[in-house]
Amino acid sequence: MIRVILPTAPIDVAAELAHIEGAGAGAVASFTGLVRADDGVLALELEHYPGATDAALLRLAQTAAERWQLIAATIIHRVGRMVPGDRIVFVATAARHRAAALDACAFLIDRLKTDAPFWKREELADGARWVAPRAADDDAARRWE
Amino acid sequence: MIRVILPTAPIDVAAELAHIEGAGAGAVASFTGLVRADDGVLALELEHYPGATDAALLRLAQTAAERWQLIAATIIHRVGRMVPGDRIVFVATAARHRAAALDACAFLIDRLKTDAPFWKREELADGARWVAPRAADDDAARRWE
Amino acid sequence: MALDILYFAWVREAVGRGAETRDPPADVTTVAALIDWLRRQSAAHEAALADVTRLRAAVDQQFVPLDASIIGAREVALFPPVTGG
Amino acid sequence: MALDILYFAWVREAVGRGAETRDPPADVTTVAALIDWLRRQSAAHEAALADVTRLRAAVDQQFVPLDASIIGAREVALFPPVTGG
Repeated sequence: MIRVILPTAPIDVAAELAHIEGAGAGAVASFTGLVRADDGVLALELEHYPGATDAALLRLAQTAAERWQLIAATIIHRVGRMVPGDRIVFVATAARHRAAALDACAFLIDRLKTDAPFWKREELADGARWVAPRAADDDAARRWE
Repeated sequence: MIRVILPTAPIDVAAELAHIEGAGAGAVASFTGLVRADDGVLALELEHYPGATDAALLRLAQTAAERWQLIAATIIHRVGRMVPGDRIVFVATAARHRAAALDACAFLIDRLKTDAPFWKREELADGARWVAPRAADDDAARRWE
Repeated sequence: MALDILYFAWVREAVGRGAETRDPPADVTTVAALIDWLRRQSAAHEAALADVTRLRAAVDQQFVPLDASIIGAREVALFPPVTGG
Repeated sequence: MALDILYFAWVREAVGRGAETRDPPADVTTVAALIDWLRRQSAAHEAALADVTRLRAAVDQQFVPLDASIIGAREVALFPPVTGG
């Protein structure tokens, strides 16, 4: 069961967790990325490449599902405008045992940072700026190779 | 913000996630362990050592909070009788960045398997049995040393 | 001196109770010695505590190895390896 | 042959549009050559595409290196390194 969504509306993690828990797995791992309230960011705009984004996330989920024999995988990445405290991304994995669920969850969020066409634009008090990629993200993605 | 609970009632993951997301972190990782529906298990009974369990979980959460500079950590371990599909354990961590949240979450669930006084008893069609510890759990817990 | 002894999981079932208060002799100074002494108290104790490799212990709610001291302890718990989470 | 060209993030802002259809000459066969050719189309293109080290590309929605072929492609996207998640 692979589920990939790119909503403009807030992510309902309770509904998503209930959904993936329903797959009958013994272990569910999840990761939620939020717009941090402590960086002076007033709003965050998420731009993406329609069509290509969906395909990239689906490929990522399928890769993880095969590698860790997942029972289910969910990737939800919000697009459009968000404010601090909003969820940007939610990833969840379900497997028989915890190691597979935890590793696959870390893999998905690491790879999502580098393998999917999303761009973040932060609105600050003194203007807006496009977020630069972090070298740490490339390193994190590479550890799964 | 450390939160440790040992409820006999079902774990409300939605409320718990909302609670830890409220800490203002950029990254929240969680793990949920469920009674698997596919093992012929009719029910699971979780026995623990009152007093000692709370202290062990609190110590574990504090260790993780210091090691990964967590903004918040939650450990909820249900005790008493459960049925397949029920949540046994829920662990969540909040940090500024995802690596800390993910690693701390994996640490907590690995250590919880070996460092806290819980015992599982499975009810099967042909009787009940105490679950034997898995060598893999000891290995998983040791990798954090 | 009176000592609270707690049993959990199958150890509790085999002993037939979850807790008891005992007053072991003064030369019983370690968990292992306490287990030896308890085994002589009843057939149920003997059966429950026969294989020490299957037993773990806590003294005053701290996990300890079986050679740990119980001098001054108020509570000793005996149980199988833990299986939580 | 008509080619859809897409721009994202600050590349889109600098070019001044998110998409355009162009018909580059037949000798423009790679992403890098397309970028060179686009830079000669307007001052905005020149400014947006000046530093190729800051650009990434997709051909028909697949991420590719800049030396990748665009022969037979219907859609080429040019954008900065991604920053999602």
